[in-house]
Amino acid sequence: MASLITEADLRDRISAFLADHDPAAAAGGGDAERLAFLRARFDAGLAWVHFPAGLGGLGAGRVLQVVADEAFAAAGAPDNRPGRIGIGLGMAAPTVLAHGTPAHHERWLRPLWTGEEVWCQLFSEPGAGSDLAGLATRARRDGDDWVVDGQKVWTSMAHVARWAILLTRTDPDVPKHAGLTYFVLDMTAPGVEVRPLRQLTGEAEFNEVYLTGVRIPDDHRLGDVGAGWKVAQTTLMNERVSIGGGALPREGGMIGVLAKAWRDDPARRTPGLHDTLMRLWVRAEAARLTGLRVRQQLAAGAPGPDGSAVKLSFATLSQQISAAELDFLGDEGLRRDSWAMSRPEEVDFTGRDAGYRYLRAKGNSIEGGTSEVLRNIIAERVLGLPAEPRVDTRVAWKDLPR
Amino acid sequence: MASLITEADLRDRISAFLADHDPAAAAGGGDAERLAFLRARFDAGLAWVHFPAGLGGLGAGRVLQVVADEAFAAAGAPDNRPGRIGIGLGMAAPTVLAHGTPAHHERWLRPLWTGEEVWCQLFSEPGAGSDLAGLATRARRDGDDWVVDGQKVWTSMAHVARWAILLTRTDPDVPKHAGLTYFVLDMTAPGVEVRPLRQLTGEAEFNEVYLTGVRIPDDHRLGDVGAGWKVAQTTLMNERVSIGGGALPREGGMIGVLAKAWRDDPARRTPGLHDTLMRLWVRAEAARLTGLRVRQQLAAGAPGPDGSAVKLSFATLSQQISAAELDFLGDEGLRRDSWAMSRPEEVDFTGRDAGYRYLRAKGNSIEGGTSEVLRNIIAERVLGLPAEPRVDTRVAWKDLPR
Amino acid sequence: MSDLLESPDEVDLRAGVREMLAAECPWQSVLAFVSSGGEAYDQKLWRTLGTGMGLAGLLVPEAQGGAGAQWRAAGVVVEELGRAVAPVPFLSSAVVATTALGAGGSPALLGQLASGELTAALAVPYGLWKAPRLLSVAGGVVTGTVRGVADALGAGLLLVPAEDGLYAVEGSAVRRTRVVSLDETRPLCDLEFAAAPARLVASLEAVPCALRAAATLTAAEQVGLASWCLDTTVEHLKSRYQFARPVGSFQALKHRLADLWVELTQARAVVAYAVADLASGGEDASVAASLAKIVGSEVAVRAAEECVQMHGGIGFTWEHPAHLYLKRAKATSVAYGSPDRHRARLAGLVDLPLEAS
Amino acid sequence: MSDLLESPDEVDLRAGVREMLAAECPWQSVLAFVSSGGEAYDQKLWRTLGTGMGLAGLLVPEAQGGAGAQWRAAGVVVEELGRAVAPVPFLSSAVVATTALGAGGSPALLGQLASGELTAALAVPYGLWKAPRLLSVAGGVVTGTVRGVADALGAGLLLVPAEDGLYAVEGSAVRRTRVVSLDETRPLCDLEFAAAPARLVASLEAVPCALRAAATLTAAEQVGLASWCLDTTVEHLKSRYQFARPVGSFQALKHRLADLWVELTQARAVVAYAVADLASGGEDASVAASLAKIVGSEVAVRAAEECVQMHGGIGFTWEHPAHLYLKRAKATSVAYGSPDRHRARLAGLVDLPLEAS
Repeated sequence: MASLITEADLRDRISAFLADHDPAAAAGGGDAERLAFLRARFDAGLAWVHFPAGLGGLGAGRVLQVVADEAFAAAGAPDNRPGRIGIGLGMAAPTVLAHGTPAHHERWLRPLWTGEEVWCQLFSEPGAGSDLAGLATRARRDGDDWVVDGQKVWTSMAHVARWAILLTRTDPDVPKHAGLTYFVLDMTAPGVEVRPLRQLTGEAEFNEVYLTGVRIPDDHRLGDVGAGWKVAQTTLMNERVSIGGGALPREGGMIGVLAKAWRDDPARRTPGLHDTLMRLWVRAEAARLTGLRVRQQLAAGAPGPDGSAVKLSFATLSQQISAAELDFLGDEGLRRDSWAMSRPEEVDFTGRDAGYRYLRAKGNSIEGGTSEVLRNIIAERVLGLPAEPRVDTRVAWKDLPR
Repeated sequence: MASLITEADLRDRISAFLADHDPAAAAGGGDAERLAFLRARFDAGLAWVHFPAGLGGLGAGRVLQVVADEAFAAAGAPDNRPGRIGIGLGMAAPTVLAHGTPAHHERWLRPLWTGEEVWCQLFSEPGAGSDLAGLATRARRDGDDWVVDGQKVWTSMAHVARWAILLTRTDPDVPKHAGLTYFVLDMTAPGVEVRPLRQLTGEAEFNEVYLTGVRIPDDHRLGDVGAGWKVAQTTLMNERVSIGGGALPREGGMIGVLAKAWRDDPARRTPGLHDTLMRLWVRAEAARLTGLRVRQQLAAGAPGPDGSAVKLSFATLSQQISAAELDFLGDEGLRRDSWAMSRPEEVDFTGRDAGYRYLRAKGNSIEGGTSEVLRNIIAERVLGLPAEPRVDTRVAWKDLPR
Repeated sequence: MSDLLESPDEVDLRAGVREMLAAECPWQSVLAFVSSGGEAYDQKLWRTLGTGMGLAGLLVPEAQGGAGAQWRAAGVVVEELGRAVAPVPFLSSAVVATTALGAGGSPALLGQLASGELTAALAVPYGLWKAPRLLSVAGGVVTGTVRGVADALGAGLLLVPAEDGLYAVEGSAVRRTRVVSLDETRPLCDLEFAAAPARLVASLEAVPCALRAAATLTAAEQVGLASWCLDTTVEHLKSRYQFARPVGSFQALKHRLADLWVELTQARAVVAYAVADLASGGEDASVAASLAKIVGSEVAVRAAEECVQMHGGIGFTWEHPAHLYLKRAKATSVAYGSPDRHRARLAGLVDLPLEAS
Repeated sequence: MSDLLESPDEVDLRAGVREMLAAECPWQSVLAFVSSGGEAYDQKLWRTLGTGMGLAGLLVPEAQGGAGAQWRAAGVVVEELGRAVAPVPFLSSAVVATTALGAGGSPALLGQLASGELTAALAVPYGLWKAPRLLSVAGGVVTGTVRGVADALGAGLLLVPAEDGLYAVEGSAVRRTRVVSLDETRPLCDLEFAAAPARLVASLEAVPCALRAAATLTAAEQVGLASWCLDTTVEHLKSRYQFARPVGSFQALKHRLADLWVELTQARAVVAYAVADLASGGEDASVAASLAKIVGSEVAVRAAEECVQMHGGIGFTWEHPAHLYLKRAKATSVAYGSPDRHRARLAGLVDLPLEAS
């Protein structure tokens, strides 16, 4: 095994790069300057340093990514707006890297990382949520192409995406996990229709995507025909890792909003609400420390299952804290800023009103794997408890009750 | 349908009976006087008035039982110590009545009701708790007798019982519900061994009962061979009805103990504990009102499923309230009266120390059907949610994994 | 002890209201109402319900043109309206405002309310749980502001508690600013009285009684709301398949719904007791009202939250009715005193004070 | 930021202690200890652990014959002792009393404690969470009572906080009355000092530090205790069949255990932080200690309660070890301040007061 890049090496390379490419000018310039800077950073292997050389990385340890990101940020360099391209960075890229051909890598990874091309994920369907492997979107082979028909849902960024990772059923006559195939879909192809999906907050972060006779060249397939479930595991595993989230200071998240409300408004305080506040503060701090410990485990190269605890408790806490805030605000909490349908690209838990937080938080236990599915995973994979009797794994997909 | 006895009729009969049988003398006399009074009450049909005439009743409506009990209590008459013979009254008697022969009725019901003969219930086994139908105690036919071998557990009153209702497996080659047969067992028969079962409070309310080559005459069978499950349903249905419990005044139960502790000791009060106290007070009062409503439904001849709510919430509440009491008492709550092994015949939730309540309450969600089983029953029978996939109902009992 | 069971008349009333609402107020029309966001309440529905069925005058004495019915009947109606999250001012006008006017209220006014042609709102914040802030009236005009009043936007008349009594102010004489409300099925508005002409219509005596009734009947509404959520969730889980099984066969969901059913069963008993106690003159009415409001609020919010969660993604969308119930549940939990406020009040009523006396 | 992961040395220490306890302190022997009800602690086990493994002096500086180890090591030991509900005075003597003596404590005394031959107990109630009540010493003797002291029954020395410092009193000079304790694995006793000879051994300075360490390390004990409960319950549910399925395949139980695992995972992180913070000198030590004691108490009680419940009838019997853990869990939740007390303290520390300042 080749020796890995050290932190000192990396810092040297970054310094050299920054000497050649003025970060401030790139940040202060227009889109073109910004993009040129990001492309150069990619080409220098300083984009995602744990990716292979030539594909934006240096084959370095994953730990060093933090070093690179912090160094560029400290230098005032423009970033690739990671909040906007999270699906590409977190899910599509590792999957393309692991299952794509060199031509795929060459075509897709650079514009993905620079943010020139936004990606979205076409997995969930109205009839296949928790049971993703039960999906029905059909892909049929036709010459060198595949023809796809079906409906996907809960697709964030679909309305601005250039590419999608797409999971389809290519063989309904075998058990459900065996009949899936994984593609990269051109979102500008004829037959792709994107409709906003309005959610209970009034806005539409997500979309429904209708696929009608959409042609995908076989060359855009990732992995073998029928191996889609295996390929999708790469995507989903990376989703779970990335949900571990950033390191926040104490009171850095939603609990900080509640704590501020409490401090700002002594007249609303009651003993009962104080008890609730303190219970939530403790749980939020416990969750935060757990997140720190998970990051230390990752950094030490010993990722454990504790990340599941982070996602599960995040959902519970965001719901409980936002509910407590409404309880604290009383009458004033019944006032919202707006019900207008907008198309936000990020969830803003600390900037909006209390009603938004309460409502939006309801999605945290549904999106990215419901809390129920997560509890099943913890019970079976972490604790080793036995699976329930399964009735769906040995029957041809087409014969399953639905 | 013959016209039922009216309340006025019943009151007349009771007055007439009391004119002939001095209740005060019976109560003040010895065991013999007391027993004579109770036997006379039985023979007058004033024992359980909804039982048939000749078997201690008048074929009256179930509602009128309250009238009779209150009238006798008001007159100062001795009662049959119902707390001691609850299993006989609540479970054995309705089963014997429904599935026994006239000879059975004649032999067993009167001494059961007067308390001369205590009954116990031999259903649960170490390997068959929630899954009662999976029980293993074997009964084999031998001439006019059955020979029983096995072990039963959680048998209250077994050490003082004269008779037991007993559920056995008579055919292991059929699915589990089909191979059961129901008997009345003479607890003095050779081969019956009763051992106290010490519980985490230190005492032993319950017993283990070992059955080794115990002979039961076929004449003591209730229901057909193989029909034991159906007969047991009568027993269990009556258990659930009887658990609905008596009408308590506000703060009549364990919550009253906690409320008194709170009132008596201002120095221990904190805002956090106050919130807990009030939440529990509210839930206890809600449970109490639910119990009253259940009684009104029963009295109106329209029993609903609400009784299940009473049992489930009783278990939860007794645990939460007793835990809160320990939290309130702090250091003082860590002192117990005794760990001595005694053999109490009743649970005394209001007379003992806080540690006893905390520990004993743990049993409330296990005994008489676990809270988990009760939730299944509510979900399936009340809400109509579908059953889980079953793997145990079509296989011969002997072939089931265990 | 109060009778906690429903009478045959009440059973009939419930069936009638439910049938009408099924026809006139399906959730699609509530969603359309909320999505359009312009109206104060559903006027067509209110005409059918208030005038057509005569429910506007349910609690108004027969002498004043009402039905002279009992609180128990109002409880049945409110519960059904809660099941339908119906956007009509029954609770605010036919219960709260009508009660605030009291026995001594103007017969003409009560008659107008009974007919359903006029609706009134008590000009207090929706979350009020103790004595209202009193406005000042001098020279026949009132000045001041009240924030966040329920159903005041479409009310013909606002009833203003002032130092020397309850005053009536024409809705048109008040500057009313619609609030973008968490619960748009019952929008709030801010009131600004700028020397608005006001006439004395009743004493303040009946106002505490109106607030007690408001808390109690809001709890009835919450029971109806929670019932809908539970029923709808159960139906969804029976028909939704994942992993080739109905989702309702998964035990973790079954147990949560069983617990919810227990809580709802208890709330039903508590509300029955509280409404019956209002009806009987109510020596225990304050305890019962607080109890009901606590238990009702908790079960409504929990039922609505479980309804959203157990519907999965679909329950998170605007096009599914679950959010209408979630928002109503959360808003009603604040209305007329949150559980936290009522627990504090209850502590005083049942001699379980936090502080040493 | 503190390192929240275990070092290789700590991993080794854990393995060593666990192995020893598996051999010398199986639950059967703890149950026998509790059932006999006579001893103050398991003396044979303490000799092995305290003297044999040298753990009595873990926190005593090397100069005084101890191991001079870090708090983190003590955390590992205490956690393993919690897993075994071991009836030994490690926490009370080798942690709390040793810390209370502080850096200025008599070297001879520390040496005796380090050897394990002498155990000491800080003469304060087990539930103490704020400054101790101070006894009066005059003319070299102390008089007064202290109720409910942990591990004082077998202690050779009692450390008595008095106005002018910490005094040592020989155990034999004190009237000690054993309390029938909820947790008989760590029995309490009442102390009556009747003019008992007392000698000044340290200042009171280190007492708050000792109490903070007590709360923090009790949380470590609770994490160990909860781990045992979770592990044991999982193993039971894998092997127990009902309805021809392992009971652990029932989803409702799986979900509850998943939630418990999340809570335990969090408690582990919090305790790691709090112990590391003690070790580092601890500017955040009071916050961390309160946090740990709250989270540890909650998870321990919940884990023990679920352990009893999920074992069904067998978990309710004396012959199964679950009750040993239940009683220890509940007692430790009171020890050194209940969660309720620590939440109130925390509110002050993090500027979230109940009252307006």
